[in-house]
Amino acid sequence: MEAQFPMKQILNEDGVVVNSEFENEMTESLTKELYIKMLRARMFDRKGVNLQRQGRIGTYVPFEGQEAAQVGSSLVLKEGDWMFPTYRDHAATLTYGHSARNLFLYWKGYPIGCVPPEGKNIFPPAVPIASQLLHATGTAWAEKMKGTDRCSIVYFGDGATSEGDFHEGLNFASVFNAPVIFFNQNNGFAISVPMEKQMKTKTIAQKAVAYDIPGVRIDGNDIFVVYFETKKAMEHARSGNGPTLIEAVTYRYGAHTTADDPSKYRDQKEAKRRRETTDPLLRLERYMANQGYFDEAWKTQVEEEITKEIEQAVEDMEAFGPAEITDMFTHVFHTPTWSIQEQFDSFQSRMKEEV
Amino acid sequence: MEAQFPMKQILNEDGVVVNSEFENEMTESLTKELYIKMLRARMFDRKGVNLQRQGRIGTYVPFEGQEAAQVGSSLVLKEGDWMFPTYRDHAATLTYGHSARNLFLYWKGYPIGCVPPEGKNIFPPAVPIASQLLHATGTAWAEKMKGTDRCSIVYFGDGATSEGDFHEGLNFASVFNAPVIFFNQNNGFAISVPMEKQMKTKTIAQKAVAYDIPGVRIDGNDIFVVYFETKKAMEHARSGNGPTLIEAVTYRYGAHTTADDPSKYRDQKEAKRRRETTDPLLRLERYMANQGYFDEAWKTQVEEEITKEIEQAVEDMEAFGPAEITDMFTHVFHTPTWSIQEQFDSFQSRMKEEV
Amino acid sequence: MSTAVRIQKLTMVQAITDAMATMMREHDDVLVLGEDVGKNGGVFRATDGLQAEFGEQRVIDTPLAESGIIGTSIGLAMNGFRPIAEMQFLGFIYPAFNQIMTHASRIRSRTLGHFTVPMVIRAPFGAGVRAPEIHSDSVEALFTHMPGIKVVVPSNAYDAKGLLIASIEDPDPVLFLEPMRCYRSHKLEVPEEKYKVEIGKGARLQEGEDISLIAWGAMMDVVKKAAKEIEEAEGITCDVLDLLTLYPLDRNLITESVQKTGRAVIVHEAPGTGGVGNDVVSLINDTSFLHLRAPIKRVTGHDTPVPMFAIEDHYLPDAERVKQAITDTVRF
Amino acid sequence: MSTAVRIQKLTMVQAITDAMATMMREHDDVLVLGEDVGKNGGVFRATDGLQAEFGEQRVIDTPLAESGIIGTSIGLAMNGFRPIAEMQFLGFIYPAFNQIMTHASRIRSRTLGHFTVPMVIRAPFGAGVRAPEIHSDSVEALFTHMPGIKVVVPSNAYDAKGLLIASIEDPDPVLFLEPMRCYRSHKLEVPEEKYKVEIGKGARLQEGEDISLIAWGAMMDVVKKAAKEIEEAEGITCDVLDLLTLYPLDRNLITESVQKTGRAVIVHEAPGTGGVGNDVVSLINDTSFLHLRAPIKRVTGHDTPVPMFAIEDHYLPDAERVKQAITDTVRF
Ligand SMILES: Cc1ncc(C[n+]2csc(CCOP(=O)(O)OP(=O)(O)O)c2C)c(N)n1
Ligand SMILES: Cc1ncc(C[n+]2csc(CCOP(=O)(O)OP(=O)(O)O)c2C)c(N)n1
Ligand SMILES: [Mg+2]
Ligand SMILES: [Mg+2]
Repeated sequence: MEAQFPMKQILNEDGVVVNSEFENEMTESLTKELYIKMLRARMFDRKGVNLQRQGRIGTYVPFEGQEAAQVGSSLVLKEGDWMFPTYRDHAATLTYGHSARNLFLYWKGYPIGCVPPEGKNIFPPAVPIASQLLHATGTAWAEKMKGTDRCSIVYFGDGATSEGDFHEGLNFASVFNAPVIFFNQNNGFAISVPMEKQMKTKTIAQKAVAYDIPGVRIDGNDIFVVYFETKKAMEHARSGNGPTLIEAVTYRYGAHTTADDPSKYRDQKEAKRRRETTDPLLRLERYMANQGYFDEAWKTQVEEEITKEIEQAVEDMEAFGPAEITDMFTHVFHTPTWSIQEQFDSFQSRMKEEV
Repeated sequence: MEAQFPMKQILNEDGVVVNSEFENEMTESLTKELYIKMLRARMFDRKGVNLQRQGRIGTYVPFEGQEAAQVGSSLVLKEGDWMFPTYRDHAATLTYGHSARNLFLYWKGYPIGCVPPEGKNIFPPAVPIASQLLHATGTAWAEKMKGTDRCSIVYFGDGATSEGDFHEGLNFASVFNAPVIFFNQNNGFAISVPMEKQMKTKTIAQKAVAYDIPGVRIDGNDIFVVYFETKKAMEHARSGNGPTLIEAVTYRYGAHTTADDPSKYRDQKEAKRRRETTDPLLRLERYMANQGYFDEAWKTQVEEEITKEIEQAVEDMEAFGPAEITDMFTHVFHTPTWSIQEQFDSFQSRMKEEV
Repeated sequence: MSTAVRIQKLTMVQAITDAMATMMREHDDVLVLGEDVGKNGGVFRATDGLQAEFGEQRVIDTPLAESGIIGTSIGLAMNGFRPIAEMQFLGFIYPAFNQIMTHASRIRSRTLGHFTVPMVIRAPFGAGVRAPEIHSDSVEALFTHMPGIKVVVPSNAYDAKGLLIASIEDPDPVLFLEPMRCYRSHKLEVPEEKYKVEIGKGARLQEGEDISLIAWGAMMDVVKKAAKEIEEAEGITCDVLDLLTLYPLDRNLITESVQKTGRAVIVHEAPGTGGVGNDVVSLINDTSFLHLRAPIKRVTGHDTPVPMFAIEDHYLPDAERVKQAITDTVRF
Repeated sequence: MSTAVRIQKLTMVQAITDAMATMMREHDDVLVLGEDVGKNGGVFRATDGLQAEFGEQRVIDTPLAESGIIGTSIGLAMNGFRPIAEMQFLGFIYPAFNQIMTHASRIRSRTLGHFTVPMVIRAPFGAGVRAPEIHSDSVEALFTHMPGIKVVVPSNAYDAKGLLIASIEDPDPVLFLEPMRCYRSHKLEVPEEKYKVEIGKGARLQEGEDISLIAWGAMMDVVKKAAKEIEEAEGITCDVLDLLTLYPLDRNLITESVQKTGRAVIVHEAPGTGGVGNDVVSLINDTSFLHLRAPIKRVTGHDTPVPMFAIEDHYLPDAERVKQAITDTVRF
């Protein structure tokens, strides 16, 4: 089956174009945008890890190494499309317009961290693995019934493919021809469990056969192939042709979360090796250099701007003040039931006493 | 994909051998055994429907039309193998040695109806659809760990393929290389829902691709192809090569259960047509006639023996007396908890008062 | 101003169909989906005729997958629709437990109201109709313990229509439980118009002075029979309450009744341990301790699975057990 | 005859590892399986070292699928093994709900003992460790209401080892809940040998006369703190009970205590509605009505999802709330 689902690439590791299908669209401005968004994501991620180390936020889930997969796929969304991320997909949510402040607040354990900017259909990270695939199918199906050309994109990992909801999500989407992109980031591990223990198949893309929908396997560290293949799948979906399963093969350099120690279950030398070879940013830099428009000064300037933006987000996070405790009570139902109201009241009178 | 998973046949509708792979093994004695077991199953089934009509048992689930699939597949099991049927698989359980009396008692709502004969590893019908696939995987995996060559067979319908447990069952079996046969009876309907609304794929066999295991599509009304393909899959499993998904394409002539009215959702003329063309017993009769050893007198004699056996089972069912009420309390735990014991005691004292 | 209210005599299952049809006529965003709800009209005929009237786009046969039904309904509900998802039996809701527990019931609170899930989950439930195993489970307590979802249980046609309409209009998820034993046991006068029975309000079916009988769903018939017989036999009069909503409980109704009678018997089918009856005991303990003249009695199913149907009658509370509890309590 | 009992000082999570290792050494049929339980030794290190000692055949990393883990464990248990299945967090048990509810807990009774399911499901649970959403759910009541499974919750290392060994030896399924807050909060002396803490028996941690404090798991520290402070401040003495088993409850222990003190406060993290606290209230009502001098108080989590961790401390019962309940009850 590997032969039937070969890993598509546009750029090889050296940043050389090995597939010219989209060469016309690989403009300097698009390339730079992709690069900037990846750099921004990486810098956000490193900041997240740092904030955790400094105790300014709680456990954080890093994604370094997966920037191309997330940025390339989310950049093709249009206004009104629906995004269903996991806990590891801040590069995607950030690129699609989530608030960096709120993302940091999420990892600080603030309820507001789950709230996307007004008008942005970004779901909070689905904590139970694979459960979000069904929501993406449902919202996409709703768009289809409304007659719009909006679609949903849902992110999930290699581990998530083992859950029943993965199967039910793909089956419902295929039966109802829902415009949804099932975007799998196959980073080779579900916490400590390698792909070989998760499934016998060598590819995830081939699972599309079980639903008679297109399955595409791509190099998830090649931002061009991610961008153009996701775009193709979205156009396919928007024109009423239903869902696509995309397997983006990638790797996380770091720990599963800041509470995890990857050296327990894998050789971290591999991460080092990949940073030097298959890294998505490095690869695009090489391509840009080959094209003659990579420029260290430009990069430095971009970095400065991003640094400013992220520092501002951190400042905003910290200026937010204490988390709103009453959020616990006020949004369980549209109108609190008597038992919640009573608990809320007695909470408030305790608070008053404490003052 | 249909082309990649063609429906295998040995006998065509006219009872003519169209595939000679197993011709050597298609002996008269095997043929007659298969025929007798199918006839027995069919007569059992008709008795079940009648008993329900007469109010002597409760709702019954008929399987007429699916005899070849169930008899052919269960006849290849060996002593000690594990069988996980649905509510529709009495032909399989009966063939594998379940007690006809207990099967009738099951539909009479008697707890004893769930109990297989001593030494027979037959699970009671798994009521929640697809949940039994995991048990079959677990028991098979256990056999593998013990180092035996026993395997599990699990029955499920086309509708069952939509449940998450279908997916998890096949994935676990493939990852752990468990000796289990996933025997799907695709009878085209899940109650009223036709296969086209259940899935987009035209075959169920192709879902095996998602687990990198063999998927085989067979004519489920052709007892020879069922028998030999299941046997092959079992030998594959017993020799340590893991699970197989078999899709046996068949049809139920009657209602989903005796409480169902199929004319609500499909044209019953189709059932009539199939009785005359693709019927598993008729087909084997034609083959036997072609071979020169089908004989009405022999059939009558066989029928008489089966009638006797089934009448005996009915008699035994009715001689069983009232269901044992105390079963409700005594087997929840090995040793009843105090709350169950207390409820049991007060039940018993109420019973005494009533006397 | 008043127009004559047109009345029809309906069974409970007909009233449920009628409630859905009423709401679907009024609101394009109301959908029905589940297994066999389309052409077949549901295994109990609860959706009979709906697909013929509203089409395959609005009355949808889904694949056989409960998590899929609830999970996609959540997506539909978040994106402008009001799905009514049918679980063929409450005993088959378990595969959807994760979707209900971690999503349907939490999305509003997780997103501080940014996304909401206005959906109804309908499910036939309860023993006593000679259904096979698992089909007869009575697990309302699993859902009353789940923050973010309401749980309602009508016991007759009138309440069923009004409560289902209120559930569909509710901005939050509602689990609408349908006691199978009540589906066709009585016909009642039901207005053809739209009307609502408020979620969170129980009903006093009968006034009495000596003891409060508290129950819901299929147990109402059992309780009413016991109340009648005990009054005839012993002159004990019962205040009979049909709770109708199990979360949030009608605290005022229960409190007022128990403070009047000083005694209570609670009746439910589910196992006693972990049953909603315990919540009612706690509520009475919290509100009416000094009014109690005897311990509260619970008459419940056993701490056992509902057994095979040949013996299920011995699992279910019956009028005899209820009467015994009443006399024990009154004579305490 | 007596040999000196060797003693080690262990945290609760170490005692849990020790219990599994002890049983795996003694019995070849004991297996450990779950997500990340192998090389990684579990996300809390509860299975640390087990794969190194017992090999990949007995300590098994499974695919990420809870229904799959429980469903295949059922098959293993029916066919000669004693699986210990780990749910990474109790909040992720929901996808396996169907397998537990309709199979693990019912197979013995469905088959009249022909097939049995001697398995243990281990699950870390509870709030207060700054875990992300869903990870902190405290849903013991969903399982105490499920006929056919026992539910146990140790609060310290000694009980953890003994209860886990008893659970593995139990012929029926046991849900073994591990309060995350207790994993490393104390070290206790734990015998190196095999020993059992009997399922169904609670423990009196402290004798007192004025009121019974009833709790389990991570709430024991809260309750003990409240008991100490209230005795110092007001001279009220508390009978402190750690229930240890939530089904079946230790009725004798509770009854004896409440009949002595005449008052009770029950403390748990789960939402009050539907919580196990209500069962305890009912039990006291059933056994000790005439002994009660005040209504029983429950101090519980709110009827809300456990919130994000920045505010979770305001969800959890704390010593202040418990003390308030004690004084309210004593002064009633
Ligand atoms: C239903 C469920 N089970 C277990 C977990 C615990 N858990 C969190 S992340 C994770 C691994 C996920 O792996 P994968 O899907 O490959 O995504 P990745 O973390 O690699 O991005 C697990 C087991 C969970 N969140 N939900
Ligand atoms: C989890 C679950 N959901 C729903 C049902 C109700 N139900 C019983 S049989 C059935 C249809 C099954 O169809 P299929 O798998 O094709 O098997 P068949 O009945 O055709 O043999 C349904 C929906 C059930 N038993 N379990
Ligand atoms: Mg992964
Ligand atoms: Mg079928």
